[in-house]
Amino acid sequence: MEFFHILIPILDSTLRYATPLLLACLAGLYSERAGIVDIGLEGKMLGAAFLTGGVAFVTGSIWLGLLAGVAGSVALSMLHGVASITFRGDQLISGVAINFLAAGLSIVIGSAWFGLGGRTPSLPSSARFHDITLPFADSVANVPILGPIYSDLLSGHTILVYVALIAVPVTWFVLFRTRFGLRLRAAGENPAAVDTAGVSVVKLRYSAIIIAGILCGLAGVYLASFAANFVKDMTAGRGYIALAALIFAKWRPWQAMGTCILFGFLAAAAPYLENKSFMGFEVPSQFIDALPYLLTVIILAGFVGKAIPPRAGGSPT
Amino acid sequence: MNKMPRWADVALIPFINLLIAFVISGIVLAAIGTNPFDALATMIEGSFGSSRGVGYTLYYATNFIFTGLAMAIASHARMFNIGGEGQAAIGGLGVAVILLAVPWPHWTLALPAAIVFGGLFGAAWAFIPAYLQAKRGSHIVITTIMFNFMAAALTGYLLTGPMKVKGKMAAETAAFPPGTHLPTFHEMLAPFGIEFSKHAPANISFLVALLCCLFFWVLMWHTRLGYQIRALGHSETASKYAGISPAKIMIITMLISGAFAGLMAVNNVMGEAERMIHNAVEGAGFIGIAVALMGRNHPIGVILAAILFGFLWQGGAELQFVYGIPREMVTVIQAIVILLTGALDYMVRGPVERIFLMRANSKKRA
Amino acid sequence: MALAPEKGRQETAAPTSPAPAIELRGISKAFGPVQANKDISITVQKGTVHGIIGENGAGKSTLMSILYGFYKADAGEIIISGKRTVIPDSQAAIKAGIGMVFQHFKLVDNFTVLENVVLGAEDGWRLTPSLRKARKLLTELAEEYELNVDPDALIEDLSVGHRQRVEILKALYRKADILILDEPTGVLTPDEADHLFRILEGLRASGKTIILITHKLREIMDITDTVSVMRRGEMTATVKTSETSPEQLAELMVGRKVLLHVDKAPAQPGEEILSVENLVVVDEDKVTRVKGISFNIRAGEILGIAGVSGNGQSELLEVLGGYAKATGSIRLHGKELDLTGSKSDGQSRRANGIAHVPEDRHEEGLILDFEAWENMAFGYHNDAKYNKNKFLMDNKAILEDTQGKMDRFDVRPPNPHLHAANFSGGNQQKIVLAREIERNPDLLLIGQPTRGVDIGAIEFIHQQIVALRDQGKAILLVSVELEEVLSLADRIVVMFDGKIMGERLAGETNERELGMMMAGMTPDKSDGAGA
Amino acid sequence: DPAMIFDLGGKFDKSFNEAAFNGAERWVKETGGSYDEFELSADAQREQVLRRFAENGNNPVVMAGFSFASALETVAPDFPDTKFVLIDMVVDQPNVRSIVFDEHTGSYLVGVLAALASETGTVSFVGGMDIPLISKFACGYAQGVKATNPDAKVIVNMTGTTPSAWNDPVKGGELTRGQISQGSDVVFAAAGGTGLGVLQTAADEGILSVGVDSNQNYLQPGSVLTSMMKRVDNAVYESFLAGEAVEPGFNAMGLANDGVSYAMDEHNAALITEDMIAQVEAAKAGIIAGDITVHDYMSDETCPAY
Ligand SMILES: Nc1ncnc2c1ncn2[C@@H]1O[C@H](COP(=O)(O)OP(=O)(O)OP(=O)(O)O)[C@@H](O)[C@H]1O
Ligand SMILES: Nc1ncnc2c1ncn2[C@@H]1O[C@H](COP(=O)(O)OP(=O)(O)OP(=O)(O)O)[C@@H](O)[C@H]1O
Ligand SMILES: [Mg+2]
Ligand SMILES: [Mg+2]
Repeated sequence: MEFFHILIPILDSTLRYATPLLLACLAGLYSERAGIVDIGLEGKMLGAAFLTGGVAFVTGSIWLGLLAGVAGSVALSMLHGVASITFRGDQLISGVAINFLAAGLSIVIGSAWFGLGGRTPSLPSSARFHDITLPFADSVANVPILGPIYSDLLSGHTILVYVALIAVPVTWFVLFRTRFGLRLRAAGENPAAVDTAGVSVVKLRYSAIIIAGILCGLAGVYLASFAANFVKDMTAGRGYIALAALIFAKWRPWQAMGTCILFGFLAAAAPYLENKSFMGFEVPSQFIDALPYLLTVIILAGFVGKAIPPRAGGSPT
Repeated sequence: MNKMPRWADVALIPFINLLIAFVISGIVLAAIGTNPFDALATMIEGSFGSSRGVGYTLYYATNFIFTGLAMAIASHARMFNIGGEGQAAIGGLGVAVILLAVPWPHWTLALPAAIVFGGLFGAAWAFIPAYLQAKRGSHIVITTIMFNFMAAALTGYLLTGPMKVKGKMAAETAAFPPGTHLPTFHEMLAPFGIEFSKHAPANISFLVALLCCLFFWVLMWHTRLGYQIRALGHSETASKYAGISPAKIMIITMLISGAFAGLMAVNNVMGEAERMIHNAVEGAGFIGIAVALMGRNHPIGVILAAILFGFLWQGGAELQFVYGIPREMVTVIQAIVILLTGALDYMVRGPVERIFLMRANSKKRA
Repeated sequence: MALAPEKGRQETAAPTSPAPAIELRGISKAFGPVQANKDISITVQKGTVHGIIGENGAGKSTLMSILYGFYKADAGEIIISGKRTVIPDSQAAIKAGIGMVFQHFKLVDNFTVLENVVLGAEDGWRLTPSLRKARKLLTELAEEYELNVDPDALIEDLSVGHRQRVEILKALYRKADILILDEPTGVLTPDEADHLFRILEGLRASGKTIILITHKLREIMDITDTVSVMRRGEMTATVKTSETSPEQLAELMVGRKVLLHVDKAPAQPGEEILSVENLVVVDEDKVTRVKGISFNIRAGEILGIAGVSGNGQSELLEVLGGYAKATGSIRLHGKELDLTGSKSDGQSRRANGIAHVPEDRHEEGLILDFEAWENMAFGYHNDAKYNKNKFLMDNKAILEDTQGKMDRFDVRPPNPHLHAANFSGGNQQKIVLAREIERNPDLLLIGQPTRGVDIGAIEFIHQQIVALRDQGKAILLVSVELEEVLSLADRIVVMFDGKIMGERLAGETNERELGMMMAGMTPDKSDGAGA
Repeated sequence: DPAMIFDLGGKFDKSFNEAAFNGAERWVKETGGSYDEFELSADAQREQVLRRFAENGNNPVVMAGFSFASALETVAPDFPDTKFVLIDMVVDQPNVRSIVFDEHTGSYLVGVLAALASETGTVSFVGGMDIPLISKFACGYAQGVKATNPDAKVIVNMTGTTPSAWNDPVKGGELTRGQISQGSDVVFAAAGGTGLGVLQTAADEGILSVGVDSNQNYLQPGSVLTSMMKRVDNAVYESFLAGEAVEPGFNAMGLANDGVSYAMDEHNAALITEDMIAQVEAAKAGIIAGDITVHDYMSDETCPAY
């Protein structure tokens, strides 16, 4: 029971850690399933966080902030699209460039805008998302086991957490149960087939990266709203972890959720492990920080089942 | 297929790309209320106006030559080594280890040792991604990204723990023994009666970098290994037919690539800081991507592109001195350059090619 | 019965002489320097099978790609059943009732047959209903045209023949009235091909119009009603099949009498150079490609391997060339060759005196982005004469060597600094030949020596091969062109399904006999020798 | 004019550099003077900036951050007529004024207040990047807590091990939530930009927080118990005020000379009772008098309190 009382909060924060990862990961999923490799997740998230922080502060409305953030992220997506779809440029390089662009512009514009060295002013609580209490959360709170799980773990998160969770089944349905999904996946596997079938691969891929832009944007919005402002480089590598999660999940929605929650759990549990000797020997916090990357490499190495990316990934139509 | 003369490909296109990049950056500058032309003047003055400015420009350029070559050789084998950042950091570790382990009497002895260890460590950090790509087809871009983060964690651990000097605040190693001090341009040029600022970090590693470029050129276009690397880069199936082992060449190429990146430590760790500082690479690994792209993976191009980015960094600092423009402005320019020379290359190339084709056809008719 | 409507329409349309299904007027298309199509006009009547033949590079695929909206014609117009139609993209083509089966299939390998069929032709935004409908229709088509494939099978698990049926099903599912097949039998085993033709008969019977592109005169004679011949981008003739003969077509195709026989002295076979015993090759996908074959080649003879492509010849070459592993035994001059270990690579093979002209010069034989002189050292880059020392290559030596080879093999243009990609197919092939033949190897492996090569070049290449034989070298010739094997080889083995169907002396056999063996039938000796 | 050099964090790090910035600005406001400034972007620039300002005639040249030590060692002798002020580290040169702060004693005091304010008997600490300086804060804090409430529990977490640990408010917030779930109801953040997330979350979750370096009470009024003020701003202000006359030598800023202190203002007045003030002042007096010795983590890189 004691253990249970530690576990609930850990899982609780796991969920919050996982949210931006999951949103970004699903973004990558749409993009790469359509054959557009996207290592620009980090940049899109950062750009969105910045615009959300700025606009939400200026307008005092998180919803306008959300719009701005998502718009910014989509704009970067479109840049990626123009480069890699229209001009058939190298998708990896384009992704790298977008990460730099966001990192640079957010500060250059930010400093000129607020004169705070790129940081945006703190958002009043009215300009942030608030925790939502699910129905009956309080009444069932003291039901053993299930009570806390529902009212402490599931209930009491911001809307974006639930959006991220709902996005998973939705993504699954879209990809595997709709016409759009079929075509999208085909575009990622063999564009020529889609083309001969009389469907425009270009349109498909653009719509895919726009969806990616929106989801990635939401991830950024989440960060800005949670921290109540934008801080230089505040994505702190989450975009790359999301990328790792995408591979770890072998480009599948449900697995993506599982992986993001696993990575979230590692982060959430780290403080509890930190500076505590673990099974006899000391675990340096750096090791826990690096664990997601290590696991991903192991997966990539094919020791734990092979990760086969969409076949047309990276190749222009 | 050569749709246009070579000079257009190697000179004109990069120039146009650069021009566009500058125009866009100029617009950004104007948008935040700075006259772009004054800004440019300031940057040029600051980076080439004085021997110290030059000293800093070349110091940065030296870093970028190393990382640029690392990126370039990988590209010749059609691999995208985005791991220069981590490889350079680990290279620094190698340099630090050997320079601290031995009480070096003189730099002439220390430098070769540092080169060997920096190279070896960098190569070692590139080996696993290379091996996984070659033998198990794990995408090297992803693995090298992962290894960048792991390098940061590893150096972080060592520099705040085992390798840190007890009682000192900074996450850095002890200073290297005096015997490891590399001659700066000032010390190098004084004998020839050339007065060069005493206070610029540019040092003999610049020559090491140039030698690496020469080595790169010979390797690529005058040795069997280079021939095989290029062949593999162009066609893996053909390489198999020719009895070239793709796996072997991939791994060797990445080892050399990692070594180049690791050698950067000779400049920034040994030559400048004279001790290993936490995350001293400061993004040079990524700039290598831009440098290789602009330099068309050719050593000469790499040198020029590296100097260009050295100019951007030094000039960028100048912009901050004079206008208080945040350093990230340079990151923006860098991003645009990468975008144009890498991803949007065809946007420029296409029209230019068409122009040349038109001229060619009209000649035919005439 | 889903196809009823079209059938109905055909019946009503049939009596009153109907507008032709397709009419092309003055179609022209250039790719930079290449005039792929020059002012081409043809008319194809409804409910007929129209053949188009022509050498590689004649412009057949280009023409069809224009018809299907892949390329935009520089000039000319398209009339579909009486209506002028612009076809900017494949969507328009599909709407116009055109279905295309490409040389290289356009299927999503890890999708099911069903998914591939509905892709792009779904009924609503939800998938399940479309799939249900498709499943029903597929079963109907299956029984009507012998087009049976398992709807739930993944494409990657299907044989080539079945994949092709999926392509046809795709077209029919989209209610295509006009079906274009680009070299459909090139990749098929003979009985698969026969099955295909039965399907086509059925389609014709149900009023569909079929355009069949092929290199194979036999197929033209067998199934087409009319045939058009293309040469170097031009339409040289359109004739009723019943009123023409293979010889006439062949002549129209290449612009002059095809010499079916290379004039060469009878072979004087010497001692045994190569002996292969019980060779087995299993590819990455664990498919056994070569199923225990044995043969030998002696000095001064050309052993021809006939067979439809995909019956193990390529794998055999790859093993001998040193880039595929195998079990069994290969002896060269009685010396065992390493088939799996470190000495089983191309370098060791070359060191052993084996030279190799690969089947696919673009993918294997050449680095298209290398200049001609760099390609001349390709595979021989370790040679002492190309290297100054352990480290440095001797580029000057290579360059001079290249110049000589280009002159002797009449490569045009004889410019060693031109990128391989900028030579035409035939000249690219000459570069490879020059490189390999002038090694004067003990054993020359040569695959599809004249694929995509014009008639002039063919003669030259054949002469070179014979010349090498007469120097007492052993030559292993693999070609899908039966005439070529017959005219060039001294001894012929036929491969089918990874096995050797039989061996004949070139002088003592004929196309019919070999054809049967290529189709997997073993004719009794008398039948063959009789010819 | 004087010159101010900010360390890599940037002058708006809501912390150490920003404190220095505020000091400079205060000087500007009061004297109407002007000064030159530079935000470091690369380690190699330290020496470059120092020289540039010195040659430029700026005097004194003030720099915030221990990392300047080695650069200053080499530069200072070349400019005997220029005065340099180094904050957080000692460089023994005739024209250098070294100012170091007793972060541990200041932290001790806020630790006392935290212990007094805590109802759960569990308090916590969120550090930025895991470096000794931050442990110095943590250790002083822990000692203050334990001294006040021997069986109190102190949870210490560092955000990370790379510089991004200074800029990850989201993780800062999560760490805080984790500590709250372990019972903490007062959290001390010494984590630059990450700290913003800590204070924010503390406010969101209705617990108390303690700011650092500059007075951060105003950031979340009514939620920030106090701030461990490391008066870098004063150090800069006074150096600027003294101008070229600033006198070289070692200068330890402690409780006695208000180099470090706990912040009191209208934003936290309601949170701190007379009785708490009495106790913390007692502790302060005790430390100044030497009756209480606060262990300095830097001295042996160990901490008796955890
Ligand atoms: N995309 C292209 N760009 C440039 N040239 C092309 C292109 N496609 C075809 N060609 C050239 O146009 C000519 C006709 O090619 P096409 O593929 O139509 O010939 P084909 O008759 O189909 O040959 P095969 O029988 O080998 O299929 C050839 O010279 C070919 O090299
Ligand atoms: N797919 C293609 N893309 C671009 N250029 C091509 C393509 N195919 C052929 N070419 C170019 O078109 C020209 C003619 O090529 P092609 O292979 O048709 O020659 P060809 O007419 O077949 O002559 P040959 O009989 O010698 O093969 C060559 O310069 C070749 O490089
Ligand atoms: Mg064709
Ligand atoms: Mg040809």
